Amino acid sequence: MIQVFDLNVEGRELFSLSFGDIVPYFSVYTGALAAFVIIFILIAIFSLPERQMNIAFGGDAYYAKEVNVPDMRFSRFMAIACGAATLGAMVTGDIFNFTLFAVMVGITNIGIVAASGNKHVLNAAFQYGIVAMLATVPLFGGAALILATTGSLSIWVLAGAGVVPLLAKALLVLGVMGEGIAPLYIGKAEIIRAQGAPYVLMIHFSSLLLFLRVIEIVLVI
Amino acid sequence: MIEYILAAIFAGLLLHGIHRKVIARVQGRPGPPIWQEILHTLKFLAKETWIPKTASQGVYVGVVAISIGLWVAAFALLMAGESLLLLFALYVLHKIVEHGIGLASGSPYTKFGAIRSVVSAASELPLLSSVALIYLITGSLMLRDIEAYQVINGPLLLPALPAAIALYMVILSKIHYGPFSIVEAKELVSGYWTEHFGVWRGVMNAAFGLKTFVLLYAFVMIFIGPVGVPVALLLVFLLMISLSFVCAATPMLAPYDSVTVQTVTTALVACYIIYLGVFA
Amino acid sequence: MITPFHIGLFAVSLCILVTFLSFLKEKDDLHKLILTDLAAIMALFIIALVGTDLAEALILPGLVVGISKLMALAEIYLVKEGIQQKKNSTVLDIEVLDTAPAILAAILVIYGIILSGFSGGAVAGLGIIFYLAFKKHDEKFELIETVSGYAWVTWIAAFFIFLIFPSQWFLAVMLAGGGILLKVMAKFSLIGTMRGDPGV
Amino acid sequence: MMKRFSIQLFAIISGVILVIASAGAHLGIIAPSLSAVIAILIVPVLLISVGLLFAARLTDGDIPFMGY
Repeated sequence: MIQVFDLNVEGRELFSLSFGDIVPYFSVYTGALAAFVIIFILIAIFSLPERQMNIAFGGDAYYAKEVNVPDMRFSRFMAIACGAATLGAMVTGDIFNFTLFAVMVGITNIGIVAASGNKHVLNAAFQYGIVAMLATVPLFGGAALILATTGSLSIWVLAGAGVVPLLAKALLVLGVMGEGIAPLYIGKAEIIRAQGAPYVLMIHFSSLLLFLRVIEIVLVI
Repeated sequence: MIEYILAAIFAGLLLHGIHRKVIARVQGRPGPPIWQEILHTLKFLAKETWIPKTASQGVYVGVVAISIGLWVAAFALLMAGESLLLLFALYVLHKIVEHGIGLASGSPYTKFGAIRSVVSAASELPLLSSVALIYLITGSLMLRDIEAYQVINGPLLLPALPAAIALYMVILSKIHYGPFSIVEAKELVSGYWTEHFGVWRGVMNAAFGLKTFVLLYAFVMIFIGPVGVPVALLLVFLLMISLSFVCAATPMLAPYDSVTVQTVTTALVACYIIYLGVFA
Repeated sequence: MITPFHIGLFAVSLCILVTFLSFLKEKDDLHKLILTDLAAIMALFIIALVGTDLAEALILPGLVVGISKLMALAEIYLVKEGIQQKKNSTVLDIEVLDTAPAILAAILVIYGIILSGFSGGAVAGLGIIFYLAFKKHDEKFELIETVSGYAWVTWIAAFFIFLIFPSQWFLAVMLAGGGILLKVMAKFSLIGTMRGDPGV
Repeated sequence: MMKRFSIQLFAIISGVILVIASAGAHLGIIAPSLSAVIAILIVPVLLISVGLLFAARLTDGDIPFMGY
């Protein structure tokens, strides 16, 4: 039987922990991603938010936006939760758990920007949230198709067997792209008006890392 | 390790200098001396350094450290012949660095640079498609396996030509003064790193030199194969000059044109991959 | 071969198609919000189609994340549209409502504690609903949340005892039973506080 | 308050660690992967502290906060 690390996709095995057929594992690849997530969680915990410079229209005047402390605390909590969810998605060895973590990242992403009272930001967050909600259909659909065709959701078991239908893989990727906010930045850049570098950065960060992990999953299974 | 890293940073900065020189000569200007970027970096290191009061301090400093750590990791990965997928991941994470640097300071210019960096996320997709194509051809993503494959079957450049073109586009989109470098266009002052000065700028200059070297060396490793360090360095040099010619001859594209070109490249390579998967 | 699974999959795909088409048509934000729930339910349908024990276990977490996302979105919608008008709550003002609930609630809660476990929690919770719904008093959400949180922790701790020290199963059963009693009771009693207080 | 002395300390310690790591990897005492990880973590510290040391002549090693 072919194992994950016989596939020459993601480097050596660093660690694996067997819970029945579900095996959370660290390869060089996922280990590096997880370490990076931890660094970013630390930055989100210890970094103060930026104070954005705004230009007053019609003149040369500019001013720094004030940071509202309770809102900042909420954003920080959500950013840390987002980092934790991303870490979970990096570590897990189960496809359904991965989709759950992806949805959790989606929820916390909405939470991060929700603290901002700015109408434009809330509008963007709402539209984004609707897309993220719709993305649960391909995400769970992909996981369910994998379960239905192979009878297993463990990446460890499915690795190298080549039995997962292409449609399920495509649905997984589509779902992750929907959950991650990054593609929507292009249409909804207003979200940058929300307060704070480490927090809004976390949104972008989590969606990129989810994308990186789903590529690994799709190549392995 | 450290001696190789410092040498690579030096080589990368020298390549930047050569890049500027070639562009200038193509455009009929004398141009700066080729060690200009090295001097630049040293000069920035000796400048007064502070943190803007509006900045998010942790991100402002942390992201600079991350940028250098990221490319040191990529360099170590090349030396160890580790997974190409991980190189792709580090390249994608560089987007976080650009975004983070842009958002950290609170300045509107850098913020625009950061948003443009996200808009040009399409520039990562060609690399993904070339990774996929190489996996399809060699059956492994380990750089050492790819090199071993090339020792037996000859350079990958011809069989994987679309992948090579895609990777060339990727490098082109990360090089300074290129047609795709909308993130540091002059209408945004210096783009995302406008507010990083002094030591931060110097360290980032070093990181970006390392980045250029790593990307070019990865290109040689993946598509030409193991040729020994002197020949590889020569090929890196030639590659850099060809990139400089492209940069000198093309205007900077508008953001949406740039994204369109990158997306179309990805789509073409993806079509080629599907063609290979179905007919070969 | 066409199996019932394929028929079901076809039907669900059709529903998903309808859902997504409705998004193309719909312009109103509130309607979109309601339609997202439809989409989330469709995702659960696909899982349910698999029809194994594992699929059944997957539906609950799927439902939880779906609902929490919907709640977050609804909250954003409320803030975004500024729909937070203050309204005075009105409660029926009858003599018997002042005296009866306390007695009924006491009986139900005691009976629930005797029953214990999930059904006991339900019965006791019903008693607290009676009490909260008909007695005028300040809402103590924090208290209910705290109780609920500790109950949950007890429940989880009981499971750890099951896994790590199986010999202490009786203690674990008692902890889990007590925890779930409190948990269900707290959840139920939240219903009793829903009477349109200002801000909702 | 990052004074000149602590920056010097940082620069020297990180430099020594890096040299030891590389030398160890060459002599086969330290695994190359461990050496690489050490390099990834310590090189940023080295470069930033060396840079601040260069600039210390102007600010006496302080990183003041300045702004609007």
